[in-house]
This record gives sequence, structure tokens and C-alpha cells, in this order.
Amino acid sequence: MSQPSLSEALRGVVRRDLLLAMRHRSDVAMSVFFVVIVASLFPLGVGPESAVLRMIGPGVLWVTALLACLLSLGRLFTADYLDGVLEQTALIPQPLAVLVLGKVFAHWVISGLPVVLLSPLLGLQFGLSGETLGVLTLSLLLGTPTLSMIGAIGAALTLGLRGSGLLVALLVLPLFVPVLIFGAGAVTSSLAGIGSEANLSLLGACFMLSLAFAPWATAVALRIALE
Amino acid sequence: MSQPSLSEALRGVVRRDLLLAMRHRSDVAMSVFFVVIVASLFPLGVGPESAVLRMIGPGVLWVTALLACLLSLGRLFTADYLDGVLEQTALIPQPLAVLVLGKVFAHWVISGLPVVLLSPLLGLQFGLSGETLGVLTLSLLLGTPTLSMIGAIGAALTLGLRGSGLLVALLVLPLFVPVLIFGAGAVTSSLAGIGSEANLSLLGACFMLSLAFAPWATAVALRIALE
Amino acid sequence: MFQTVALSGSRGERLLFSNVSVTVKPGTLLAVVGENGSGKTSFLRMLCGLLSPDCGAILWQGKDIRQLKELYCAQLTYVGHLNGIKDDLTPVENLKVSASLAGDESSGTVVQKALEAVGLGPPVHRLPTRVLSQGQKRRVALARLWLSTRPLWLLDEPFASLDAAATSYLTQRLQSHLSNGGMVVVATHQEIALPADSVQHLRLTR
Amino acid sequence: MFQTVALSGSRGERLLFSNVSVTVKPGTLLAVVGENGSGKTSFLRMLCGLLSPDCGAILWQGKDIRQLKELYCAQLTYVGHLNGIKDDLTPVENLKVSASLAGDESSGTVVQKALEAVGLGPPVHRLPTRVLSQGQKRRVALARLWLSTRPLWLLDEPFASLDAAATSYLTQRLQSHLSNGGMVVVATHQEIALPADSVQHLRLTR
Amino acid sequence: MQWGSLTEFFAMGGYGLYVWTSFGATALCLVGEVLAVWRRHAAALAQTRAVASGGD
Amino acid sequence: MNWFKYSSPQAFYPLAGKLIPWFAAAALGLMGVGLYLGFFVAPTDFQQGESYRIIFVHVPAAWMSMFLYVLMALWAGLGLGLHARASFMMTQAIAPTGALFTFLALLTGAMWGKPTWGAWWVWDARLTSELILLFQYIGLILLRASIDDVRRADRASAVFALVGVVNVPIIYFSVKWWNTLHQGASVSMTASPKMATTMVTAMLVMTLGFWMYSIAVTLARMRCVIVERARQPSWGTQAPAQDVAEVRECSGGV
Ligand code: HEM
Ligand SMILES: Nc1ncnc2c1ncn2[C@@H]1O[C@H](COP(=O)(O)OP(=O)(O)OP(=O)(O)O)[C@@H](O)[C@H]1O
Ligand SMILES: Nc1ncnc2c1ncn2[C@@H]1O[C@H](COP(=O)(O)OP(=O)(O)OP(=O)(O)O)[C@@H](O)[C@H]1O
Ligand SMILES: [Mg+2]
Ligand SMILES: [Mg+2]
Repeated sequence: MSQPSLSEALRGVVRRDLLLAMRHRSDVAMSVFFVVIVASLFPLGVGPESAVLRMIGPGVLWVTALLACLLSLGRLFTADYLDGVLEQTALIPQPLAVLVLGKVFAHWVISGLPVVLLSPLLGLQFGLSGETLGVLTLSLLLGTPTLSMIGAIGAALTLGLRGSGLLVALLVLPLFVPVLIFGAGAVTSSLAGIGSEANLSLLGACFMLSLAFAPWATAVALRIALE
Repeated sequence: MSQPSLSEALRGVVRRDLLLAMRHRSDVAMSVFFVVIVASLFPLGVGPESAVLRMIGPGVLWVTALLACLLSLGRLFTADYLDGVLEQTALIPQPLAVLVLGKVFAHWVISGLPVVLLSPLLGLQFGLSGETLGVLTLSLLLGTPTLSMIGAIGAALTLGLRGSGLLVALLVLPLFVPVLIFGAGAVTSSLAGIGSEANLSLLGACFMLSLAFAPWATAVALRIALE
Repeated sequence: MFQTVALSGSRGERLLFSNVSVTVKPGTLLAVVGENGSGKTSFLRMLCGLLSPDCGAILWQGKDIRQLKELYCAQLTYVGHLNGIKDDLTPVENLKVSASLAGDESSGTVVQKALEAVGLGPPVHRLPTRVLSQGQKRRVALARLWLSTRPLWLLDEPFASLDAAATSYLTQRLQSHLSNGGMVVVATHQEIALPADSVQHLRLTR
Repeated sequence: MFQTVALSGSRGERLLFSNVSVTVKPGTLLAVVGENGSGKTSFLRMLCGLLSPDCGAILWQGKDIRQLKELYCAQLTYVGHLNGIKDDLTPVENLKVSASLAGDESSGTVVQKALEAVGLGPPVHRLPTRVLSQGQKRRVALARLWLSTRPLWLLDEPFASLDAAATSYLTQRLQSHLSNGGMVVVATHQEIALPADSVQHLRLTR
Repeated sequence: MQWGSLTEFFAMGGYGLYVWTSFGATALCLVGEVLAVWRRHAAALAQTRAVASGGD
Repeated sequence: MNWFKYSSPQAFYPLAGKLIPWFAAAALGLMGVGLYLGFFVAPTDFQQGESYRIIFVHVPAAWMSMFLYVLMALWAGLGLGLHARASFMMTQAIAPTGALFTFLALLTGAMWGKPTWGAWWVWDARLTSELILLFQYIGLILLRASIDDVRRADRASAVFALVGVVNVPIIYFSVKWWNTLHQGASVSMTASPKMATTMVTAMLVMTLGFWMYSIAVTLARMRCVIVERARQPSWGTQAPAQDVAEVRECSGGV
């Protein structure tokens, strides 16, 4: 009987999520503005000295990107769960882990990619320059998909075990921390004139690792949530 | 016919929301945990110099409290909207603005108060001491309810819209900024040995202003969302 | 007495109904019928005051409900498509809260009696509502009618996903409310087994 | 051929049903009936493979569905209590996406024909589903059946909140599916107007 | 009048870049807005006509 | 006197069409005069040199950004209070122009800041509050864009516009309250001008020119909005023309 090919199903999942995002194009603009505003809040709270700003810049920008990911995680599965699309997705005759990867990719395109593209501008606001800006963008390009993938596990677990907010935070934030440290570390070391290769390759390792395991773990968590 | 007194209705609304929070006690822990983690990430990222930490401390703590409020805004009305409790609330024979105030109060007890109670401890982490810690706590005590009230307007305006998490941030953060500036300013000026009264009384003014207008604006926005 | 005067309503670009004038006398039921999407739900929400009409007015005891506001809300009980119950609370807790918010009696025994009347006895009424079945959730929402002492009931497809037993409980309750001089407006796709002289039909067309 | 062998299922602490063995032959319909909360939905979700049974097995063409996995998923269409449609997309977009995910034909004309078959013509099928009425949303979910070429259909209260017209469309569609050798399992509170010889009942008790 | 020559005028006492960027950007934005509104109006009219002639 | 006569879209559309050329001409003329005064009459500033000439766009843009916000909020309040749809349309028509002037104030301010303060951007109270104003305009536009239902979009953005009005006095008085890097008011009703009168005149003429421009563009955008909304049968081609006053009577009376 009828059965979609893997790539067809994958494309279908991605297309639907992007279509939904395009329905309100402002959605994409929003994650950009969120990052801009939050990044602007720190100078307001901390004060305008540019030396201090440059010092805290990498950390602040990375924390901001992390928060943008965290904030938009709710969009990832909750709506699908509530309106029954998730159970229909689980019944698609293709491995759920692959479909999940499609959803995570769409999520990253909507919420992570704009942040990456915007990061050079934000870096300028904090007085970063030249090569450091490049390192910042590269580290975010490697790091934000990793955050999305790890976050997806947490989002899936929240669906299943209700009110397990604490458990999810306990599970996901510690996993976010290495990414944050390597990411901010890469930028900081480039600022200090030390090479940033070590940190960047660690980020790459994080990416590969989560690509291998996160979709699978997410799929299992989703099946539990649907029981 | 039967009609609850105003205080009875108010108490009913608050009691239900607190009951729901107690059903998932870990939710309350969640906002505390969020604040602790975000506040701890900064010393990690910025480095251990205590002079720098003390300088950025007030700003970072205030931004963190603000983000905790922002993150929990989604909880305020969305669930009630989806399960139909909100339309029932709108039909309670008492002014909706007052009932909204009850909901906002419960929200603050769950997400704002724990942060206030925790703040002296976090302040210590950043090398604040003595009187400054007192000012920090006081400023948060005055500021976080204001944030909840302002946030409620944004939450109500974006109810049921897609990507409302980020839209709400975009709408609400600009309005948060004065509170942030006065709050962080109070702590900073206390650090610098200048009196913090001016900033604190401005915070108080913000509080009174939002107490007067925010519940009303929120009620109007909710009725619009329910149409 | 409850009446609508030349009521018109639209949603988005569509005019759903216009010039609807009906009168609901004490002791009678108005059944709003019509196809899917004909505007029954919109009509009911307008009667609640949740939606504003394009033109026309809704009168309660001869006074416009926009002037009465909260006084009018104190006269009605509305059960919509959505159940209006909290998934994380038990049926007992849900009913207690909503009864106390409505100003009705909300003691434990009264609430349990109401739940038993809709067939949600001891094992079920202490479970979180989340784990109940579709029909059981609907029963919890409808149990509010067993506590309500208000004269006007507005019910949106109350019989959907109920089984035969629950349907007959509800019909009996409607009957007793009407015989106490109550008024009911129901949007429904089913026949209601009530004496024909107490039932009036309003058919909406698409 | 589709059968369950000594199937038992429970939710939380409650045993819902035990030792259920039924066989659904091509061209027949199994109506699962029972009170609210008797376990119809749980039974259907078990047949989908979304819920795992306590004991017993579910066989498709004699093979256990736990071994077949995705191959089995390719044989069935499930419409649950939840509609499984996106509120922000139009009915046309929703159907296109779900048809292409199911591997069915998803061209514009086919999809529009399916929507017309459930009575959602030109003005409505281009609105975001969010603004549609309860019954119209249900119709969108059911329109998937007009696109489905899969042999096994599992339907959970498909008739809930449908009006008379939609009920008859659906009944006709079920009829034509059965006459093509399809199999259907339906959980319902209503009578289904199909020839008695093609309908089998399974009554669950609480 | 304080400008000796055209070059002096454009140099703006060494601040030419800042001054002319400001005025240039302002002019560009205003003209751009006018064009955008113009096109929006044309598009709106065109679509209304399309709907009307489509006969619904 | 029927105040709502011209708030009926059918009456307003041709009227606006007739008014636009006049306002556009006034805008062009005033801006021309303003630029002439600014570049050829006003003397060089003895402290800042020629860079101060940015004032002739910066200050008018900044003033318009605040003024348009207040105006927009007034229309929003009127709309909520009187259920007049034309007021909401006014709010919708003003917002993009307001955002544009806010953006220009920021940009020209940055252009001015680099030579005078040595930095494109500082986190000063006035600069920050002006940036926030930009975010408010953008938030307003996005809020409207993310709501499909016109009625809800109108009223929700009106509420937000009203709430955001608190920021305007903050921007205006920020220099007084926080004693920051940015210049204080140099033009005020009470004190005599500190600047040379030619500078003040040029600035005021430019402001007037921007004002006329704003009116012209807003009216033009109003016409767009009317056409866009007329596609909905309750107003335009399909249904008979309806006066806003009639709509009000119909929904307000018994
Ligand atoms: C991005 C940077 C800047 C922003 C956002 C900004 C914003 C504003 C705003 C909102 C106003 C109008 C408020 C009022 O009329 O009281 C204003 C006025 C003014 N600005 Fe700026 N400004 C910026 C940079 C500068 C710089 C660098 C200078 C000059 C050194 C400057 C000089 C002035 C002057 C002289 C006024 C007129 C004040 C008055 O007469 O009331 N601004 N600016
Ligand atoms: N923005 C809009 N534009 C056009 N039509 C709309 C809009 N919003 C709602 N509608 C239409 O209004 C109608 C709403 O009907 P309503 O929910 O009142 O129907 P109902 O009679 O309760 O139907 P059901 O029996 O399915 O519950 C639907 O037909 C819907 O398509
Ligand atoms: N954790 C739990 N503990 C005890 N009972 C549970 C638990 N979870 C679910 N149940 C019970 O399991 C049953 C679920 O039934 P299901 O949803 O399958 O019913 P149904 O036959 O589809 O009913 P309806 O006709 O109302 O849709 C309910 O009676 C519910 O009370
Ligand atoms: Mg309905
Ligand atoms: Mg069921």
C-alpha cells in the first residue's frame, strides 16, 4: 500500500513547520528582536563602561542565544501534542527519530539561524571586532543546532511526565552548560589573542554527539508521552 | 440569585491557581532553579575577578529576575484559555480586572516571591554585602510584582497567537526597562555609597502606576482575546 | 424573561445570522439547531455577552445586558464546547472551585452528590481529570448544572460524546430545572426528549 | 485480516478490558461500544500501537504488529478524539500535508474534492482552521478518509459534533470502503446505518 | 554665507561623512516610504479589482 | 454638526485624495526653506563646528517620533472608547511613519554622537528610551501582523499603544531626570532660546516640514488601508456603504 519514502516524509515534516512559521512571518523576526532586546538589557543593567561590556560580551551573547532557544522550545512539540498532530506523526511509517530530526531542523531554521545571522551586529554593540566577530558567528553556528537538539529531549520529556519542570531543567541545563562554556570560551580566547580552535573543535564534537543520540532519545521520550 | 462577594471570588481565583501550583511543586522550584543557574553561569563565563563580578552583579541579578518573570508569563493565561476556564472566569459576576489581579498575585507568589527570597544568597555569590543585599531584596520585592502586572498585559494581548512566547517578549520587554533601570540603579548606587532612596521611590511609583492601570488593561485585552 | 431583539452577528467576513428575535419564557427551552458552522456557538456566546452583536440587543427582564453587566452574569450558567475544567485537579476540586466562584454552595457533600448524579462515583472522582475519558470530562463540566441555582442556562452541545445513560441524566435535570421556572438555551444536533410544549426551536442556516 | 488475541489493557490501576479476542475480516466493520470511560479509546490506541497491551497480541495478516512496526503503520489510518490538524493552516494545506506524509496523492484537485465531499466548499476551505466551528474542524479531520487508500481504518467517535448531513456522508464513505474490502474499527455512541451483516459489535463494560 | 566653494560645502568642515550620511539617509527613507505607500495602494487596488472581476 | 461624517471611509477616501497634494507641496516647500536656512543662513557652531548641522534632521525626527506616538495613542483611545473603526485605521496608518522617524532619530543621533562623543552608541537614558520607542513601534506592527482577525487586531494594538504611552514622557524628561551625556532641551516655552535664532528657526521650519510630510503619508496610507479593508463585504463593494455613525447607533442603542 501507499508508503512515503524517507526523504519525502522528512521533507513533509519540515515543510509543514516552515509553512506554519511563514504563516506569521513575524515569528522569525521575533526571535531576532528578542535577542536584540535581551542583549540590550545587559548594558542597561550593568552600566555603559565599554571595557566591562567587552569583557562580558561573549558570555552575554551566548546566554542570550541559549535563552532564545529555551524560550522557543515550547513551540517544538506542545502544540502538536495538544492538537493530535503528534500522534499522527508517530503513526507515519518511517522511523520517528528521523522525523524528529526534521522538526528540530525546522525549529532551528526559525529560531536559531536568525540569531546566528544577527550575531555580528550584536557583537559590535558590545565592542567586539574583526576576527572575534567571525569566531562568535562560527561558534553560534555550531552551537545553536546542538542546543536545539538537546532541548528537544527536554521538550519531549515535559510532554510525558507532567509538572516535571525541575527534572527537565536538571537534565537539560547541565547538558547546555558545556556548549555554553566552549562557545563563550572560543570567543573569549579569540578576544585574548589565544587561538580558538580547541574550543571550536570541542563544539563540533558536541554537535556530532548530539546528532547521533538526541533524535533517538527524543523519539523514545515522545512515545512515552503519547502512551 | 447567588452571587459571590468580591473578596470571595478573589480568594477563589487565587486559591485555584495556588492549588494547581502545589499539585506540581516542582514548577515553583523551576523558577528558582532557573535564576540560580543563569546567575551562576556568569561567574563561569566572565571569570573570577571579584571586582568585575561586584560591578556586574546588580545588573545580572536583575536581568535574571526579569527573564524568570518573562519565562513564566506563558503559564499565566494560556492554559486557562485553552481549557475554557478563562471564559468561565470572564462570566463571574465580579469585575474582571479584580479577578485578573488575583491571578497575577498568584503568579507572583509562584514565580516572583521565591526569587525575592533567594536574592540575598545570590547577591553573596557576586560579592555584595550587608546593606546592599538589603537594598537588592527590597528592590526586587517592589519590582517583581510590577513586572508580573506589566507582563500580564502582554500575555493577555498575545493569547492564542502563534509564536506568542517571543511576541510577548517583544511587547513587554520595552515596558520592563524602566523597572530594570531603577532596580539595578538602586543596588548600584547603594554599592557606590550613594543613597538608593531616589531609585527605590521611583520603583514604588512604577508599582503604584501599574497597580492602577495594568489590571484594567489586562482585563480589556482578555475580553478582546475571548471574542 | 429573556429575549433577543433583532440580533445580528458576524464572524470575520461572514454574516452568520441577522434579525433574530426570540423570547424565552420561564419554564421553556430554546433549542438552537443548524448545520455545522451555521453559527450556533457564536449565537450562544453572544447571549453570554462574550461576543458583541453587530446590531440588536439582548434583554434580561426587559433590560439590556450591556447595562446589567455583572448583574446579568449572576443570572446565567454557561457550558461551552470547552469543558472549563482544570486537567490537573480532581473532579471534586474542580467543582468546588467553580461552585465557590459562582457563589453556589460548595461543601464536600453537595459536590459529591452532584458528581454521583452524573455517574462519577467514588473511584473516579478522586483521579486527576486528565486521565478521565472524553465523556467523563464532559460529565464533570455538566455536573455544575446540578449545583447551579441560576435561572438561565446556556448549553453548547451538552450531549456530545455522552453515552445513553448520561444523556438521560441530563435530560432529567433539564426537565426539573424547567419545572422550577428556569430557562434554557441549548445548541444541539440531537433530539431532546422533553415535552413538546416546553420546547421552542430556532433554526440557523448557512 | 486483522485480529486481537486475548488482549488485556489497563490504565493506571484500572483493568479496562481483558481477554478480548476479535477478528475483523475484509469488508467488515467492528463497532466498539460502551459507556463513558469503559476503555474504547484505550482499545483503539492499542490497536494503533500507540499504547502497549498488558498481555495478548494484535495480529495483522497473522503477524504481530510489534514486529511489523512501520510496515503496519503503512496499513492504517487513525482518526482520534483529537483532530490532528493545525489551527493556523487552512483545511486545504492541512490535508495536503497529511496526505503527502501518508504517501497518498496530495494534488490540489484531489484534496479539494475530498473537502467538497465533506461539505467544505470554496469559501470555507481557504480560511485558517482556527476560525471554523467545532463540527467543521471534525470534518477536516475526517476528510483524510476520502484520500486514504489504506485497508485498515481506526476511528474514535467520528460522529461526535457532526450534523445529520455530515453523518450521512461519512456513513456512505464507510460503506464504500467496506465494499472495496477495507476493514474499519469504530468507537461510537451512535447507531451506524450500515447493513447488519457487515457490522460486528464489541461491548466494553466498566 | 559661509561656504567658499562647493568642495568646502561638501566637506562640512571635516564632518562631511556624518552630516551627509544623516541627510542622505533621511532623504532616502522618506522617498522610500512614499514609494512603498504608493505601491501598496496600487497593489491593494489591483487586488480589489481582481476579486471584483473574479465574480466570487 | 456630524463629526463622524468624514470618518466614514467612503467619504474620507476622496477627501484624503484631494488633501494629499497640498500637504505634500507644503512639506516640500517647508523642507526646502528649512534646508536653505540650515545650510546657508545658520552660522557655524563655535564648539562643534559644522557637525552640529545634523540637528536640522535629528531634532525634528526625534520630535516627530514622540509626537506621532502620542497622536497614534489618542486615536487608539478614541477607537476603544467610541467603537469607531476609522480611528483604528488611523492608528494603523500612523505607526510605520512613526517607526521611520524613530529610526531616523537614532541613526542621525549616532551620526552625531561619533564626532561629538567619540562613540556611535552609549547606553544613555535618552538614547535607550528612544531605542525602546522603536521597539514599541515594531512590537505594535508585529502584534497587528500576527492577528488575522481585523477586529481583534485593531483593538489589541490599540490597548498596547495606550499602555506604551508612558514611555514618551520618560524620553522627553530623561535628560532632566538623569543628567546624562545627551543635550538638554534648548528650545522651551519658558526660557528664552539658548541657540541662535536662525538655528531655532531652521529647526522649527524643518519640523513643520516633517509634520506636513507625516500628514501626507498618513493620509495616503489611510487610503491603502481603506481599500484593503473594503475587500471585506461589511464595508466595501458587496454591502451597501455604511456610515460609522450608523454602526455606532446600531450597536450602541436598543
Ligand atoms: C543615537 C543617539 C541619539 C538619540 C537616540 C537621540 C535622541 C533624541 C531625542 C529623542 C530628542 C528629542 C527630545 C527633546 O526634544 O527633548 C533629541 C533632541 C536633541 N538631541 Fe539627540 N539623540 C542622540 C544623539 C545626539 C547627539 C550625539 C547630540 C549632540 C551632541 C544630540 C543633540 C540633541 C539636541 C541638541 C536635541 C534638541 C534638544 C531640545 O532642544 O529639546 N543628540 N535627541
Ligand atoms: N474570520 C472569519 N472569517 C470567515 N468566517 C469565519 C471567521 N470566523 C468564523 N467564521 C465562520 O463562522 C462560523 C462559526 O460558527 P459557529 O462556531 O458558531 O458554528 P456552530 O453552529 O457552533 O457549528 P458546530 O455545529 O460545528 O459547532 C463558521 O462557519 C466559521 O467558518
Ligand atoms: N491513571 C489512571 N488511574 C485510574 N484510572 C485511569 C487512569 N488513567 C485512565 N483511567 C481510566 O481509564 C478509562 C479511560 O477510558 P477511555 O478513554 O478509553 O474511555 P472511552 O471508552 O473512550 O470513554 P468515552 O466514551 O468517554 O470516550 C477512564 O475510565 C479513566 O478513568
Ligand atoms: Mg458549535
Ligand atoms: Mg473515548
